[in-house]
Amino acid sequence: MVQHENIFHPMEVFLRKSRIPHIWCSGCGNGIILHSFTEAVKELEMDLDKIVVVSGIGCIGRVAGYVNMDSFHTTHGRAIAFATGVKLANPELTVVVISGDGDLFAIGGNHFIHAARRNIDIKVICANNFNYGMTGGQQGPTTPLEAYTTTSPYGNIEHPFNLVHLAAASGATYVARWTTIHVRRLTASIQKMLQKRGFGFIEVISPCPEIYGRRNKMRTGLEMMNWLKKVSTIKNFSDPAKAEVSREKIVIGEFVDTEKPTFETILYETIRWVQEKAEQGE
Amino acid sequence: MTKNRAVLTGEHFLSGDLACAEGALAAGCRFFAGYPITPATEIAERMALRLPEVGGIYIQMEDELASMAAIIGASYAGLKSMTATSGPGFSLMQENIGLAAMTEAPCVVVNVMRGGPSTGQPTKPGQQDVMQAKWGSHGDYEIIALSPNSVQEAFNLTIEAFNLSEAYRVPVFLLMDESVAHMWEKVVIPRAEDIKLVNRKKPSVPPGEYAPFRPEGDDLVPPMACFGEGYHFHATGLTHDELGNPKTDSPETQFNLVSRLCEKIRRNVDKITKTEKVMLDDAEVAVIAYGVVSRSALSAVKKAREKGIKAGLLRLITLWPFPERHIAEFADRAKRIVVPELNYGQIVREVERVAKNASIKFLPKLGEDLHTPSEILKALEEIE
Amino acid sequence: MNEQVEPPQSEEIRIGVYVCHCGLNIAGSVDCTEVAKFASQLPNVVLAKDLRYTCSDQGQETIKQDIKEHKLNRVVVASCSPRLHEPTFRKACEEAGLNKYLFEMANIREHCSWVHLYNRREATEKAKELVKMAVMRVALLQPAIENEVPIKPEALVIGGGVAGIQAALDLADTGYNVYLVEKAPSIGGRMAQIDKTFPTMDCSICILAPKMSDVGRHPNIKLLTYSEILDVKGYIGNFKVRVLKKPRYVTEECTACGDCTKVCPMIAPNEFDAGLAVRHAIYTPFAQAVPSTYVIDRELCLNKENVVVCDKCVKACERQAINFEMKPEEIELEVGTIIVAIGADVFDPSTIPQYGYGRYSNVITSLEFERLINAGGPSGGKLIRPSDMEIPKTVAFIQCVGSRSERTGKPYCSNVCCMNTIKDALLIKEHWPETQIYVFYVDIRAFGKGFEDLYRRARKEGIIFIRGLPAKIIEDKKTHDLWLIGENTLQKELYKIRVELAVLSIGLEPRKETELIQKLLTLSRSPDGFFMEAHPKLRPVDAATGGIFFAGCAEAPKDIKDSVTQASAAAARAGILMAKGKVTVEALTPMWVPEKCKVCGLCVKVCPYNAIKLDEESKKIEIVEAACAGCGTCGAECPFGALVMRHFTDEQIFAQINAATEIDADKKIVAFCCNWCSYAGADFAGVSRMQYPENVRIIRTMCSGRVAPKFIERAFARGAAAVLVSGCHLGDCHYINANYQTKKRIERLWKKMEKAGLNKERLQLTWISAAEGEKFASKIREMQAIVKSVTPEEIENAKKVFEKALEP
Amino acid sequence: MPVRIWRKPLDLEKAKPPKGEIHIIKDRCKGCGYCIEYCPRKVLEESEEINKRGVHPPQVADESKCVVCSFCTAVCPDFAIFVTEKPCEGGC
Repeated sequence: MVQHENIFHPMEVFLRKSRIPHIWCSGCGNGIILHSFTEAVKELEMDLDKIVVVSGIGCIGRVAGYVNMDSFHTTHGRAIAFATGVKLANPELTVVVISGDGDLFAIGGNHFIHAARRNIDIKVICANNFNYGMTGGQQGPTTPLEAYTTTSPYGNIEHPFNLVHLAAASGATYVARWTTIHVRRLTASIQKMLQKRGFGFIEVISPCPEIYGRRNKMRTGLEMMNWLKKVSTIKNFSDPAKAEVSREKIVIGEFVDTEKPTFETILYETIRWVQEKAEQGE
Repeated sequence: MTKNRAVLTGEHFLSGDLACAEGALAAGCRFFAGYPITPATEIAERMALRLPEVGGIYIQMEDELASMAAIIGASYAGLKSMTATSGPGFSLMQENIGLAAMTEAPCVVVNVMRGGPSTGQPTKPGQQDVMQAKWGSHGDYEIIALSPNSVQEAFNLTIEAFNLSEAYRVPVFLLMDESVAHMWEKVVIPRAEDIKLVNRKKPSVPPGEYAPFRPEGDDLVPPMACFGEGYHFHATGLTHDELGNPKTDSPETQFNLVSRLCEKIRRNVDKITKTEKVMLDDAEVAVIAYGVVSRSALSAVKKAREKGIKAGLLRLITLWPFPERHIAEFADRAKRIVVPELNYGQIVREVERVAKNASIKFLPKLGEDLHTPSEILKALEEIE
Repeated sequence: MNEQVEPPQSEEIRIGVYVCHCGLNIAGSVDCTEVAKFASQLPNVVLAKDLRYTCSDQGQETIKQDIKEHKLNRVVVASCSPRLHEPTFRKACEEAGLNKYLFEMANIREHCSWVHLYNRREATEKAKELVKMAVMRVALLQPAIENEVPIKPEALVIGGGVAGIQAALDLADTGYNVYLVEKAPSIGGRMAQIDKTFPTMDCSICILAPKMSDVGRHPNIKLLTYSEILDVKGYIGNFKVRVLKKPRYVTEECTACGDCTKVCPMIAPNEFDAGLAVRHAIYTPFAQAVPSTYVIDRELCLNKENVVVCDKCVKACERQAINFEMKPEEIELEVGTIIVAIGADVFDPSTIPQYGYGRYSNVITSLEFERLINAGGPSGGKLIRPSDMEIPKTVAFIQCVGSRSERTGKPYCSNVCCMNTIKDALLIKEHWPETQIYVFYVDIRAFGKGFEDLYRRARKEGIIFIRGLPAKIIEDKKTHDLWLIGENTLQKELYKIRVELAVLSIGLEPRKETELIQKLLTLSRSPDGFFMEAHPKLRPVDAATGGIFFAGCAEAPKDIKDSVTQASAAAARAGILMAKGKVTVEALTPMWVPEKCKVCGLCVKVCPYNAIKLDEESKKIEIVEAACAGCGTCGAECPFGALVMRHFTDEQIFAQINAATEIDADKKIVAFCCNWCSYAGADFAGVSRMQYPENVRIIRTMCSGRVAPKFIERAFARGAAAVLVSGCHLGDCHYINANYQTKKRIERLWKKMEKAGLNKERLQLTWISAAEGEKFASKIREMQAIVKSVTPEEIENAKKVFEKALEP
Repeated sequence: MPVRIWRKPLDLEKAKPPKGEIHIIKDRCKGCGYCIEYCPRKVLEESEEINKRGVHPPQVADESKCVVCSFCTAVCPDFAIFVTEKPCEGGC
């Protein structure tokens, strides 16, 4: 066990060194998601100048500030709309939105379903920790029924979203769900999404021991991670509508992997066509 | 050399909306994100038709606030970008306008004002969003707002708006009355080379040393790197230091940032603000007006002169920052100022603030009913 | 329901009896002419003869002519065991136009002459009574048409060694679909591990690999490696087999390039190399493996449950062939025939402390030797001493380690070790000529073609053969050399020889899975634990159970040549069934008598094959002919006689009991033996000439489950001294679990006898398998004490208690 | 009994599975315990020492067992641990 000063953590090349260590709680899954994302970028040997990470508001929102790439931390829920502007303005960029379940599917839900519908070439990674962590643990669009949060003190009475079903139904061409304990598969899945053209969505169920776990009988990160390990079953390309997420069972895996012309491809195709016609017209 | 389809040099007969769109194209705008809303829809339609011809991007987003977010994204990706809306959309955009101000993203927002509040009178003119333009989003920040009173000016001021937004890295609003937007007039589009365009300052230092929010020179405006240029910079709506990293626990960082965001406009008021002075030098009574109302005011002042009343007109072209000096110059002399507005008292409050010892007569009009020259003339006559 | 051929009621019963001399086998201790003369007086007997060889062609001709001339409609042959020649004589009757179910045999050889060699008079009396039992039964036999069962033209081969491979190839080449199920990740079995083969010194894998790839590519062979048999249901021609296909976690995309195994961090001893070399968690057992797809050993791999911890192989695999989500699959196969070729395990010599295997590093087994001498093995073909990796100058081979020895519980000869040692010795001489080689043997068994001159060549090369296995091996701690101390029994002198390497020529033993396969296919095992063939000489590759055949070491230790020969034989035998496409099944299924049936469902409960469907509303029973195996358990269970067991009706068995207990029943033992195990056990006692008292009369039923309590009660009612009921061992029953019913019924009868004050010992229940001749003989001897101790009152008492059983 | 494997394979040295050297940036650790729990070879254990954050960072219990699968690095939320492969002694 050695503490060399000059040996750097392999991922530090991809991080904004000055900002590490990050602000997330002990055991929070966001760090694992960030590591998995940077690992995927490393494996693909991507050009760091051509990646833009956009994040919304919430714990995971801070992730944009931790990557050594062009990044933007938008207002709550607007990451995907902002990313749309970036991607269309410069389609050469790989635009990755990393945000939370509340940001993407509560306030930002409208932008998510439309971006998926348009199949614009944006990659979305959702850190789903079942609640609004940053603001102290309120119920969110994915909070399981009967779960306790600060704004559902008597147990959550709302039926949560099935995110992969929502993404698939909206038209995303790559949809997958993993958990932070299946980090190797998550990295492989992110790699696959990054290499694929079109709207990609990966839901990562991640532990939030300090805020969510504390109120739902899983006080430590280990308890949550072991729970994830116990209840997850992999059913690749099964019906996303039946991809259950409950206390007893979480269905993970890749659900959609299809090809569909992307929004910006058709747009730039049209522009080229319009300009050609205009030139002939002269 | 293929024809520069962005600048349709020559005379045209256009509406305010269309002229605005052509102005944007001429100014180098290559990204428009919008959402249909009367009376601004025609701008979007024109952009949808014309942008592809110049290799630009038109996208109709799912709502106005998405459009606002998108144009900030496009701006940070290196394109001059614009959106156009009306009252209700403008309200929706306020949070992201704040984000644009905070992250100093150059962009242009056209607000074709209609009767308000709420759904109000979608097809009727109104000047009721003027204060919202200045104070709409939360927190202290400064913006620039221009007000055209003719179709030709709609074209010119849109170009001016882009230049100002690039120069000062700030959202610039074009507050156009519905009447101007929907009236058709002759528009002369000059040759491309005659149009002065301003582009954002680019960083002069290599990526290692670049601080995205450190101003360069005395205009307090930081040079702007864009995504994909290898600067690996971070920008955030959180209070941030010059490096762009979040710094929400330091009063000093907050003060420096917010004060700079405001000072970079306040310090350059004279360079930014524009008005049109008509017979003001010897005027003993004046009219201060903007937008479509200034056209009635002009004829009223002429009639007054015919009647021997020394009347003058100050037409505000720049609403924000408020051209105080232009008023102060004649306010002591003129002492009597008539302020006709299509609202229930907004710019008149600024005039009262500036021309303290002048007696100010406010002429409100709401809903279709524009001020007639005779009404303004009567006010000029009766005012003591 | 197959139709019942009804004989004209008024037809007069005309029985012909033939008493066979069988050379001197019967005539030696039974007066056949006297028995024939006695038979001629029996009811309905119109003709009785004694012939020297009834089973010979002219013997059968005599029977056929008599049937025609004397219009015989029943035939009894008193000769050997029906298990041997019943099919022969039945065919003869059929050729003479007589329905083959109107024929009965009296076993006066294995059950009489051979076991009572020295008292001719009692043997002759017993022979007469056995003939009378047969005659009384034959009179009541009814003709029957055998049911035909379709044979599915698909075969299952269990075990992918050289035998399995050969059988599969032969069947596939004949045109049948073959499923080859192999437990290991690759086929090849034991032969793939061997370096050279004897006597031809071919390179083993070189001659095996082409066959292996043929199997891999054959359109008719579906290869199921890394798979196990879960369950087998059904019967000849219609086996339903459930196979568990364990996940390889590598898909067919794999091109066996080996990139993955290079990066895999986990290592373990490679079973294929007998642990002498290492393999990784993702591996292929050997280079020529078929299928070549790699396999992941999830026990060793870091990735447990469904969490992928280490994905080095996934990243290294360019064809993305690794998939940790593969799940075990259960496959349902429907096949007509099964060939069991599961091979054999090698004996583990560490149970012989004197040889120090497991403690002395330079004591190796012949299998380890094969891997060391193999060019593809861990030492690249160099025979090295494990202690210092040097090539030994003196080598000793020790024969019969775990063979031909009572102490290790392996009394049989493993057939291959002698020749294997001679081959290995020659191999050493070939590479390192000056090596001094000793072979310690008991008897060199070089019996095969070309074996003797290999042996002579070995002696010519100067290999010293010493007759007398070392009693003890002592290791010299420093040099790790070995002292072998023993007695040269030919020269009657002790030896103490120092060698640098000792090779234990280990024997072969039944696979540990033999137990499971035996239960699944209801097979039986010979005393040495290997599978028991239907008949050692006449049906060497058939199993007693129809449609199942053996090949290779599963049936007994043998070399490659014999295994391949047996494999082709088994394939041919299976081919016969599948070519015919149908097989006639003995007409032993029950006939339902609606009037007597109370629809109580007792029969449904006991049927091992749930071949009886009970329909509540319509109050009807339906017997699924195809599924019924004819064990008779239902017939015995039905208290109302609503199920008549064809060819083993109650009346027929009563007739035999009556005949057996007519004269001095109070000295007699009436024995009910099941056809597959105990009757065969009694035959085995006869074949082995085991002598036992002659006061036992054996009545054959298909299964001990057929023995209804009323038969036993009838025997006691008739004054029998004692009754013996014997079946297959529990769990080995040919009809799955029918013998459990026997146990229940006998226990109930014991309680009844105790309550009635009878001596419970007079009714004996025992389990005797086909190989336990000795157990049968000693049981009869042991029961003499009971027969002697029975007093006349006890006989009368039992008669009174069970007299109700006398009514028809 | 079938073949019982008891001997040390002859080519064990040649196989040379990778050996890992574990680097722990103690002050970044927030004590979540993931690396200790999920290391498939149980190489890490909780140390007695307290770091700047008042938690027990991991320490190496038995470095010889590490085969550089690097799952500790993958599952550490705080970039506080990573593994480098030790050059094999005596050349590979």
